[in-house]
Amino acid sequence: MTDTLTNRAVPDAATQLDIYRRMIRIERNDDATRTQIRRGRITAPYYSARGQECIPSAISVLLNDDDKICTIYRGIHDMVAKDMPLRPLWAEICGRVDGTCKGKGGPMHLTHPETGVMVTTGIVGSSMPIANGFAWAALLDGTKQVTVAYFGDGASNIGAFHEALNLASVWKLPVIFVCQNNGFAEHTRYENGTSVDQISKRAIGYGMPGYTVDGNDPLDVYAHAHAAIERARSGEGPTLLECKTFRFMGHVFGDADGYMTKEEKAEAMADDPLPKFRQKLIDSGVATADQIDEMTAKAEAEVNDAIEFAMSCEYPSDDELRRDVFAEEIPA
Amino acid sequence: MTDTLTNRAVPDAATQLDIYRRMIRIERNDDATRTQIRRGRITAPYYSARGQECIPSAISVLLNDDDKICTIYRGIHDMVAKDMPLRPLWAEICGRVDGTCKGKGGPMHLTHPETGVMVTTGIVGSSMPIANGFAWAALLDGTKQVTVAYFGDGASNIGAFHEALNLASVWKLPVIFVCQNNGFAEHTRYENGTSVDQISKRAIGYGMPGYTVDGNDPLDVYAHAHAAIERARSGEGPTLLECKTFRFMGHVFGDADGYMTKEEKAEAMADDPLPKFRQKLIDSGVATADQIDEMTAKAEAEVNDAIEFAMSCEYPSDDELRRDVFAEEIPA
Amino acid sequence: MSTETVKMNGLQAINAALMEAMEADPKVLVLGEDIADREGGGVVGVTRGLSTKFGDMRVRSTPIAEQAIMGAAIGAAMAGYKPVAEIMLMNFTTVAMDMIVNHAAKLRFMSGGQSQVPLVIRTLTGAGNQTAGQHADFYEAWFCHTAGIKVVIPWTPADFKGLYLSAIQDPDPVIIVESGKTLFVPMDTPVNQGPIPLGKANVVAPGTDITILSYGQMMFTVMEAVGQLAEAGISAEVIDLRTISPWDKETVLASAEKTGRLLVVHEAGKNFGPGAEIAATVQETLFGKLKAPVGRLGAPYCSVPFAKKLEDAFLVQPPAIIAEAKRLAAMG
Amino acid sequence: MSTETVKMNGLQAINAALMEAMEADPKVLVLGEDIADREGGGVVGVTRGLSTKFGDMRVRSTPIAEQAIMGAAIGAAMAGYKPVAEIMLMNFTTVAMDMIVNHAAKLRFMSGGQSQVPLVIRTLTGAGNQTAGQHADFYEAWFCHTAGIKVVIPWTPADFKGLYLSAIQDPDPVIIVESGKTLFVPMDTPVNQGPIPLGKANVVAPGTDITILSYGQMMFTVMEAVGQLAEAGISAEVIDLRTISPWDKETVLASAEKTGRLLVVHEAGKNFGPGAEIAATVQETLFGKLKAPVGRLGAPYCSVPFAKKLEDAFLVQPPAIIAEAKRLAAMG
Ligand SMILES: Cc1ncc(C[n+]2csc(CCOP(=O)(O)OP(=O)(O)O)c2C)c(N)n1
Ligand SMILES: Cc1ncc(C[n+]2csc(CCOP(=O)(O)OP(=O)(O)O)c2C)c(N)n1
Ligand SMILES: [Mg+2]
Ligand SMILES: [Mg+2]
Repeated sequence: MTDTLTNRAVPDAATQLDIYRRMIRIERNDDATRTQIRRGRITAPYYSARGQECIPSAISVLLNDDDKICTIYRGIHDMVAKDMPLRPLWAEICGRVDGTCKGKGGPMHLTHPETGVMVTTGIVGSSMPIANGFAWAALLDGTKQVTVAYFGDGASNIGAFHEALNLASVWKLPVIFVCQNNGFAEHTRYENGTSVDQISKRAIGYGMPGYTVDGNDPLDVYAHAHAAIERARSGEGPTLLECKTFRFMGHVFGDADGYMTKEEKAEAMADDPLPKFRQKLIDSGVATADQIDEMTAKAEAEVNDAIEFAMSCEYPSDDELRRDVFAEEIPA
Repeated sequence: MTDTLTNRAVPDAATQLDIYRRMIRIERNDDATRTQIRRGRITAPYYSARGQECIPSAISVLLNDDDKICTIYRGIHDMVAKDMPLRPLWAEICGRVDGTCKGKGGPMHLTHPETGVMVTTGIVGSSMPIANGFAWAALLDGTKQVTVAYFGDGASNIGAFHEALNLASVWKLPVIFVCQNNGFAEHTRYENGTSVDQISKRAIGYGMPGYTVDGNDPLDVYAHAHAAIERARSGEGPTLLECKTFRFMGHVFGDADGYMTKEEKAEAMADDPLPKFRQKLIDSGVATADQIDEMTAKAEAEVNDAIEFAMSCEYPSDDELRRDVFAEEIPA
Repeated sequence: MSTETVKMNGLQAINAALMEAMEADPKVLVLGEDIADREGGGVVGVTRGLSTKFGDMRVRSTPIAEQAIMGAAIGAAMAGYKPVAEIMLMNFTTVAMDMIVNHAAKLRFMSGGQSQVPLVIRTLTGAGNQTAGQHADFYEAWFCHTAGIKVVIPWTPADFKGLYLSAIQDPDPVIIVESGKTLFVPMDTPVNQGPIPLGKANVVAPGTDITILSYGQMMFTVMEAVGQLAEAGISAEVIDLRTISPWDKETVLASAEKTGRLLVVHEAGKNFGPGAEIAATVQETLFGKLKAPVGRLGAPYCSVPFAKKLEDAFLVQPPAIIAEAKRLAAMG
Repeated sequence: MSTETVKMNGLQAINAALMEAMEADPKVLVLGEDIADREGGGVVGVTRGLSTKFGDMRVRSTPIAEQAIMGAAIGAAMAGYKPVAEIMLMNFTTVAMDMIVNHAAKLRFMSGGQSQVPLVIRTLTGAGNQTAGQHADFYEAWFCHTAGIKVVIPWTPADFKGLYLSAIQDPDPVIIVESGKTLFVPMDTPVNQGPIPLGKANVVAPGTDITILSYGQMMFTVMEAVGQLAEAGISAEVIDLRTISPWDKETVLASAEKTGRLLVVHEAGKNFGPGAEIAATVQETLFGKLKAPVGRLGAPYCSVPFAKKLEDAFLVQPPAIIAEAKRLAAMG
């Protein structure tokens, strides 16, 4: 009942490598974040997307800097895939004034307009209605820009999802609604919160195409994202992509995982998109193991540089509480 | 793509007559309301349901007094179909202390628990989430009670619709979601606000049956309502019924109707469910014209009695502002 | 600029402001339910003519979906547009509070100044038309308490024109409340009314014995009371606050210090209402300098009732103002 | 009743209250996201053990759908149950405001007393954990301003137990705010703690020079400050308000009259915050009897910032309380 793609775009070798580059950059960044938290150098709540790297990576190779994303608390992978620079990202999650949000937003609320990271929301479902506004603006501007709204499977049960998809369809907005279905909403299993077996079927209710995609397979995500982005750029309107995946680190860093079985988790982790895609790239001759290791080392170096940078930055001054409330500073 | 009913229940002669009785009671009551407003004897905004009589009538013959309805500002037909007594109804819309809500609610917010009229809301979409609560209570009580949530086509685009239908399906609640699709939301044409050609298709996204029904055909409404109510009573969960109809009097009494063509309106009014069903009852020998006229006269007499009663009632005392805020009266 | 005036009402003044703003600045957009001419130019006609003149892309009717409306406005604002979004009635802001409070008001701050959200929310409210408990509330106190959004409640058509022109060009979100009567009562209005700065109160009548502060449609009631107070020999200085947040402390404090007495009157509930902030600030700043405590009049602690008689008792009426002003004037 | 005490924290106290209430009254229900044991008994474990003991029908985890949660609670309450609905964090009340404000708080009044809505909303909030702008707000002022709902913000575990027991049996809607630290700090608590009436403040320390009023986790800060004030020779009478609406005017006025000075401290924003109502009432009732104006301390006019340093500056800290108390104590 969900739609099936007939014309599947295939990424060329360079693009495949670029997808992997983004994936490993996300993975290295995530790993480092967890390490820094464990060491007590970062004190904020952290929602790891380990396991979901493939989704925004295979999408972002199809996006330009001026294409926009609206994402959620579990969204740093989406930003890194969009090639947001890591120094301001790290300075932000360390609460420093050189952070992209001057330390006011933190890891749940990063913004970086230069790379199209427009909104990161902590409210389930709220990325979608706002994404529509950017898409409306693109139509008014007469550009071919698209906006990607990322959200989780649990978010597909909240009112904002419904209102946003309906409006986007009626207005034929260039938006791609990307549901990263990791099977859980906090501790709630998919089927205990969601009344339909595939979220993509909800697209029927909005007269838009809906696809269920293997979110751990870069080629599958790429093919469907390609179709959705083409559709959006050509003025035909929105698409709903449901990308099935898993979060390896539970809901929030430190989470007990008691709400799933060991077997279930082990099985999901066996489908880790990173080693799988690495092997595929090597097997298909797209890259050698050395090339990939080099890529990995480069990502790691970039992350380490960003951490060093962040830790050397100043904390924001208390005056910041009076700035950015309005354009005009609030008098002391 | 929307569901098709295989096993169609057919109302017997007495039930058909009972449907008509409810329809004519609604129609006479609506006509009288508009007359009283025109004469300046009622001063409130009034949302006539003239043209939509068939829907709640064919449903209500299947309901017991302890089955519940949650309805909306355009909902007096739903109450009258549920056999709410007219005296407290009229006293309420006239703002008198003998009104069912002591004159505090008015025509948009009638409540009459004895006949199952539980909530009448002025907020688009809000009948649905609350209906779920009554249905949950019925499951806890172990009764076979069902709850009907009435709402409009425009309301199917708001978040509350989505959240309520999803929850009802996950919890397998005995609710029937009845969309009275009259083709307009205030001045907005169906297709300018709604992204799918049939609202019933949205049921797919909630894993529940969805039917599009001729809302002006009592037998069609009855058959589908019968299936939905059976399903609910037997613990299988909710159903979405989309009943297509038309509102003859515009959005609110006095409305200019400039947003539709004369032809369109004339065509819709030619499908008036009342004379059509009347003729059918006579043609099929269920009733004679005389019997029906008598029924009509009886309805009219009941309405007139209620008006007389209401006009003779007292206005509420100002102390009422301190009562019913909490169970305990607010001190003066 | 000419000082020529014409009689116009608030509705016409807002329409003129929107026309001028859209004409002068192609970035100005208008959206909301039924606001385009295809739908009659708004339920009371405030936006009439705009879509015909500026096209369907800049003036867009929406589905009934306030989260989607506000989301689209926020995204478009962040992309460089200046949307004027209608939430038909103030009670319906309750379904869009997340978008307004967690997003529109906060994104500038949370992004460290990277995001700008220059939007205007238009909304209508006010008791007096027997629309009962869900269509007439004043909730400005909620928005005044929310950092990052300005709150404007004009009284005269000239103020509507001038404050709208400023609000639309303001770099931050502004909510403007249109209160019932203020849309329909014609007053002399400068033909070339230009922008009026936000945050400035208007001393509409000088006086010596007491300062009476109000705003919106309650100003009509206050003016009536003030006339009668004058006859009773009490000279009231009348302040129309116009912008409720950030409010004009300077003007209010100067006047209260001068007269030695202050009475705040609003239609919103008295308990935890906007008047509490004004009273709390004034008692602190002018401690020991006032001849009487700061008086407050507002709605009683209950929902807006339906029956005309109760609605009249619910609203602050001239006799209550007169009595309270006399009581305060007799002190000190 | 035994006066034996044990050390427990707020979390344990609430859990005990829910256990007792569910045990004693089969009408008590619990619902919310992740609240059943299958999902770990709530994200911080407040509801742990309830579903195992009372079954999945009385203790129901929900989809992420706060309108649906509140709707189900309202309907069940009207049908005779006593639901305790969790809105995980106070910022998420923004997506359920229609249900809370237009329905839960108003239906008794609007129905002329026919509808009873005896529900409890549990919600958590508070700065201090670097959760930034969308997870830590105190919006109790909104609910205090809304007629028909009671607002409770306990500090001690004993009060949590006692106030929960009362709130659950209260015939009207009550929102109880659990503020971060109050859940986790163990305190001596009577083993048999019974119900504590709503609407009564607690004078936790007698004093002579100034009254300091607060509630929730801010009480920890106040107690710290009061200790230091004592050392500086200033004797503060400390009031834990506990119920913010309706608040205990009698106790507060008596204390303020006795000490001649009042300082209100809360974590909510100062502007248009709950303290404004208290200050406005006290200045009026005790006009001429106070030695100093009523002082208020609350959050500055901005969103909750992420960086620890800014969060510390955002929160009212002991030095600010001490300074303000000294300033006021020096007057009169
Ligand atoms: C409106 C709202 N309700 C509840 C929450 C608390 N919450 C944060 S994340 C989350 C689960 C979301 O699950 P899903 O959408 O599947 O995304 P995931 O975390 O799995 O990526 C919940 C319930 C919230 N942030 N916003
Ligand atoms: C949340 C909300 N938004 C807007 C409105 C204003 N409004 C009242 S009725 C209505 C149209 C509803 O259309 P539909 O659901 O089709 O019902 P109908 O009036 O046609 O029976 C609107 C927009 C409202 N009452 N509530
Ligand atoms: Mg998930
Ligand atoms: Mg309709």
